[in-house]
Amino acid sequence: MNALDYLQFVLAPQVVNGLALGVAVVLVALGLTIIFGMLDVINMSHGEFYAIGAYAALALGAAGISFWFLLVLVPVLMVPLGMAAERLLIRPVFDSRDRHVTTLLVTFGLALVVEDLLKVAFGPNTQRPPTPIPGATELAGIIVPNYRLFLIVVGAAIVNGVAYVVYRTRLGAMVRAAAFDRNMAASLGVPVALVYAGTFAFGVALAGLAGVLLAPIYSVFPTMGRDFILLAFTVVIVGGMGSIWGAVVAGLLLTQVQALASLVISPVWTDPIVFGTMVAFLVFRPQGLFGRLGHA
Amino acid sequence: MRDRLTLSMRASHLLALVLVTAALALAAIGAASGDTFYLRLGTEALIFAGLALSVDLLLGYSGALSLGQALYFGIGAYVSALTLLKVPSFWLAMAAAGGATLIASIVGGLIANRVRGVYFALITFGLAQVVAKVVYNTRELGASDGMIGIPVIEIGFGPVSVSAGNPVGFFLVVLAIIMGLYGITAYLLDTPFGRVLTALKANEKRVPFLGYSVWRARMFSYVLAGLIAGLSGALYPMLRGFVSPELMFFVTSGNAVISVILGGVGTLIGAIYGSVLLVLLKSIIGSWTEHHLIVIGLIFMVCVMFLPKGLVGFIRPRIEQRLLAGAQKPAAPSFAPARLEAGSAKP
Amino acid sequence: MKTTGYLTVAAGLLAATALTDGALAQSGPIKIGVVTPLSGTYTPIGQQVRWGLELAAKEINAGGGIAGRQVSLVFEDEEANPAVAVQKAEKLFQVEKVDFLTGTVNSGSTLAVAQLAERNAKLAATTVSFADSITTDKCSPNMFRVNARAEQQSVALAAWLAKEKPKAKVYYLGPDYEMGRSTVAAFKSSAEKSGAPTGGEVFAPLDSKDYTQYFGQIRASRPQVLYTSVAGNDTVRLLTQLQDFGLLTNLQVVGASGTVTSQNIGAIGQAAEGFATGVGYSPQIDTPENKAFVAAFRAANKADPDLYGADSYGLLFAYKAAVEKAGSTETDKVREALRGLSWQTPQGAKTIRAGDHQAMQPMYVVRVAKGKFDIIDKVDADKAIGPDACTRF
Amino acid sequence: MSGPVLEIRELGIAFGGLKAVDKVSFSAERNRITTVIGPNGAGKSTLFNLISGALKPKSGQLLIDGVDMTGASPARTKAAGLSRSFQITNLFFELTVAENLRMAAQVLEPTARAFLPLGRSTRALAKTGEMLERFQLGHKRDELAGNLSHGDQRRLEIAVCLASEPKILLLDEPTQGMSHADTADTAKLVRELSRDVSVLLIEHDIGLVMDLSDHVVVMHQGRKLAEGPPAMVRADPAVQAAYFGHH
Repeated sequence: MNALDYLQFVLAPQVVNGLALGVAVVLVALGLTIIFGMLDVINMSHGEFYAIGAYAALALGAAGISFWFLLVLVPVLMVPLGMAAERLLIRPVFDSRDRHVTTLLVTFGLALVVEDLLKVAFGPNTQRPPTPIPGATELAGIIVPNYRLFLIVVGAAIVNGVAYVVYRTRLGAMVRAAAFDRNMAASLGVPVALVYAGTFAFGVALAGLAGVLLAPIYSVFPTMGRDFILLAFTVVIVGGMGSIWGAVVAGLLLTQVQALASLVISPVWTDPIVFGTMVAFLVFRPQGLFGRLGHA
Repeated sequence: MRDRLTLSMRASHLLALVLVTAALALAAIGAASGDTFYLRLGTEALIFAGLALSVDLLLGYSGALSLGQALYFGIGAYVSALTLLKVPSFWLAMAAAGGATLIASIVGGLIANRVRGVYFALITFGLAQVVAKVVYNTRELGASDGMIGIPVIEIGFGPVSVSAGNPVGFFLVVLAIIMGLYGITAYLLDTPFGRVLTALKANEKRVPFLGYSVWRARMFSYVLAGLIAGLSGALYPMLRGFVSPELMFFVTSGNAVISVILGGVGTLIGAIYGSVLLVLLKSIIGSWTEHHLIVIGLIFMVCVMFLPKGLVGFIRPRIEQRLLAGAQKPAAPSFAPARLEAGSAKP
Repeated sequence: MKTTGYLTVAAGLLAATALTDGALAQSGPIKIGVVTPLSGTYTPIGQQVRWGLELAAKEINAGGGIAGRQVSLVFEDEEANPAVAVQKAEKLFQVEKVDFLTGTVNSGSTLAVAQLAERNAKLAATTVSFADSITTDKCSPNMFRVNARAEQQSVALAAWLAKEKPKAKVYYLGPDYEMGRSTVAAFKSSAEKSGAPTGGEVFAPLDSKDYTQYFGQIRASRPQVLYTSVAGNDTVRLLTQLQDFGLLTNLQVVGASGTVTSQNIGAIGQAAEGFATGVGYSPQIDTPENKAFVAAFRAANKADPDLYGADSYGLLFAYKAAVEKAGSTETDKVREALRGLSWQTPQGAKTIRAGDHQAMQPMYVVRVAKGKFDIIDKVDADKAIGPDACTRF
Repeated sequence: MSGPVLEIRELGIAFGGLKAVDKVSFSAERNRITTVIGPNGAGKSTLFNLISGALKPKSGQLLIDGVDMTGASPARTKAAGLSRSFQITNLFFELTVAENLRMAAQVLEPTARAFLPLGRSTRALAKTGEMLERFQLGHKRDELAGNLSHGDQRRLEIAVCLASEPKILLLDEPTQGMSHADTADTAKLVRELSRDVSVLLIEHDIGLVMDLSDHVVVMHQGRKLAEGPPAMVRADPAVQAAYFGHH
């Protein structure tokens, strides 16, 4: 392959394609990092909430509801689900001595159950909703499907919206206060229990939204929740727990590293590279790129 | 004996005795009826109980949740298989598997013990994932298919020998080994060293100021756990005649964690009961529905939330009370010299 | 307490199995064990296996059974994990006392179960695993394969490709694990023999989310044909992403038989159009036997049979023929009867080669058109089978 | 052996520009009570963390019994003969009183005994009994440390520190949160202790400090403001201004 071909066909598109995949990973990691950073809860069932969102989009889409409406409807439907999960599963063990391990175990159990329930409800076969925006755009010889362009734009909007809510609004300030010191926040009149449930539900809704957005590209099947989970956890750790911008930078960076690595060396080494990055960060910079939200 | 931890350990020993008695009864019934399947299933449950034991040593005593303990189980199994394919010697295979897991767990420990808590869980998870993937892609190790053709060996104990193909004989051998590993672990946990581990779980930050190296204690328990997992894994190819990369996958690690939670974290014997229980649950539920994950997942969640000490944790305090009542009737023997006992009476 | 509970259960079961031993064994129903993935990633395949076998058992029983005995199927979930498969298979052999075993999907399970069958002196067959090793270097006297193996598939496909697009440049994209690599290697050698140059090859990790990072290399090498051996969800992603990027125009995509199947074709949709593969079965086979089979299968399961369903369906008729020929269900006698056995299936006549226990069968090249597998070429059984490489028996 | 049991020379550490401890030097003499005082935020607890190895100093030197221990880990400073308590009670709350003491006393045993049954560690067990008696905790030996009253917990904490037979004992506000009666008891106890162990104390109760200390070090904004016998320090005008002025 000559150098010009390599640049035009391989490297340049890679940057654009990697951006779309990066946005996908960031969308999944966003809810995870919020729940992790603010509630100090390891949600192992995050991938399954993502799957529920995708299946909801599939089922409701098949029932004739437009994709554009689903972008709003599915996250809204996920909120009560997230609230219920927080109330029934997280809150009872929230104050146990080893919160990390206990919540990790409870949500691990939930993941097992949800995965099997999805199979009972929707069957084991892979399904896929139609691409909402078909066609592709060619820019200077680089082909990009229109839906991926849309995904990049919407992804950026979602990240900015979430960051605005968390960092710039009174609501976000209450959440961050509750994350920093629960008792202090309570004494300042923050309804801590509601904030916690709301934050968890918000994270779950974001997972559901990611499911709606990504289903047309990555298809829908019962075990899809496991797909992103290691990568998403890595993004959260590398970016810094609870840091939204950290998740964005880490998500975009890691997917590019992964993609470029698979071009230069054997693709099978991409997993060790991602894992190696996670280990390196845990050992040398445990607070991640941007440090922990509410604690920085 | 009034020391609480020693008392708990004694209660565990009683439960271990019950288990061994039950196992021997099973062996006797099995031998009498010429059964193969249930004895071999029991053998498998015991082998995986070894893995669960190692998870409990980490989680229940030093407070470190390993989500990738199957890594060492798998390394033990593969090394044992490779050895047996060359030389069909039980002792050589066990020694090789022990040596390999010793080295592997030292390396793994150097990486994983740099972090704590949930990060430890994620690192052990990733470590196992990466190694399993490498095995899955290595043609020399049979890649995704694993390796078959591991011979049925004769296990020599001096003048007597037992065939791994003999269901009763091999069941008893495995029972002895796993209970031996349990015994060694239980012994170590009731020594001053073991108490340092308990202290780590209780309040890790205080430990260095008492003059103990936290890193050394964690490292020791990690390597010990790796070794237990590896030696248990080494028995697997002797029973089943093959190894496959699935032995290292998260399913295997996850099952061990489920076993420990069901049986009771930090009870040691609970890991073994939990493993037997899980095998039993799976085979009972599996015969009426293929959706066993729903049932097992629910039971698991209930245990984590409402029975944090598992089934053994539910039973054991009752045994402890009996033991305590029994011990207080005679002239209250205590580990401290009698003179000090008298001196410490209420002023 | 649970220990005693376990004991009671175990003792009860032991007593029960002891009773059924012997006396009833030769007169009651013939039991066939099915160890197949009913949970996990391979569930859809396990479902086809189950449907195919159940239909065959129903028809055989309606026709008077095997040598006058009814057939009963005993299912166990193997979770696509060899360690579970072996445990469940042992249960079927030892406790259920099945006469014959089938159902394993991934080749690791099939190989491990073959060894178990040997050690239990029973017979087993696979209807799904297509790794060449099962009937070549790791062949077992107790294992039979009634489905086409990888080499049969690639020989048929390569022969068609040489006619359809002579000397076309081929690019290879496989899943990065042993099976994926060997499938690509097998087709590559067939294709290169017939003069097709290689444009390049790349192996993507199993369960890859995004294949777009490989598209650049594919475009740059400007191939006319893309061969892939990915399967299941991976195919859905690969083909739909290729379509999204507009790469499917002027590109003939071909692949392994498991790449596009009735399980994932719905999800792939338009992107599957034109995909061609070498396979042992298509519901479009225009014979009365097949039409009857497809109709019955559809009526029973509300779904079309695919190669797994058809191969599993056919297996029971081979077993029936063998048992009736042997006049017994004894392992040695049935093995002898199965060797060289020819029987009719919806796929055409199949013959089990005595030397390696591999079924020979006519191979089809099918191409997806409007969501159906149209047959576009056929290769005779003896042309596709390849040499007998089993040296154990 | 002669010379001070603890000597620090120009010890310093900064957190992001803020010099929490700035070139502090002093010595603690054998079998004496040395007290560090100063207003909140003067750097007293940070100084303790530097001395006990919880923090590594950016500059300066630390000598325990004449041996350089600069930057050593807590386990190593412990081995060198330094024992410390914490401002906020820091015990193994889920373990019994006796077990808390035995854990601390175990360092008296040779390493090999760590792998022998508990009963073989006779010296540690004897020490445990001795501590139970001395601190009047014998009747509570089997209670969980977490179930003790605050006063008992503070006492147990001192007992734990003492069980390893240290050369120097660092006590961080041992009377914090105690009743008057308990405070007086503790003062008496500390005075008794100083017969066989050197004590370095952080204390807020000025009356107690003046009454108890042989030597006082005053810290202010990370620096050492003054040191000397209690009476001399009390009279120092700089100390008056910086410290007593606030009261």
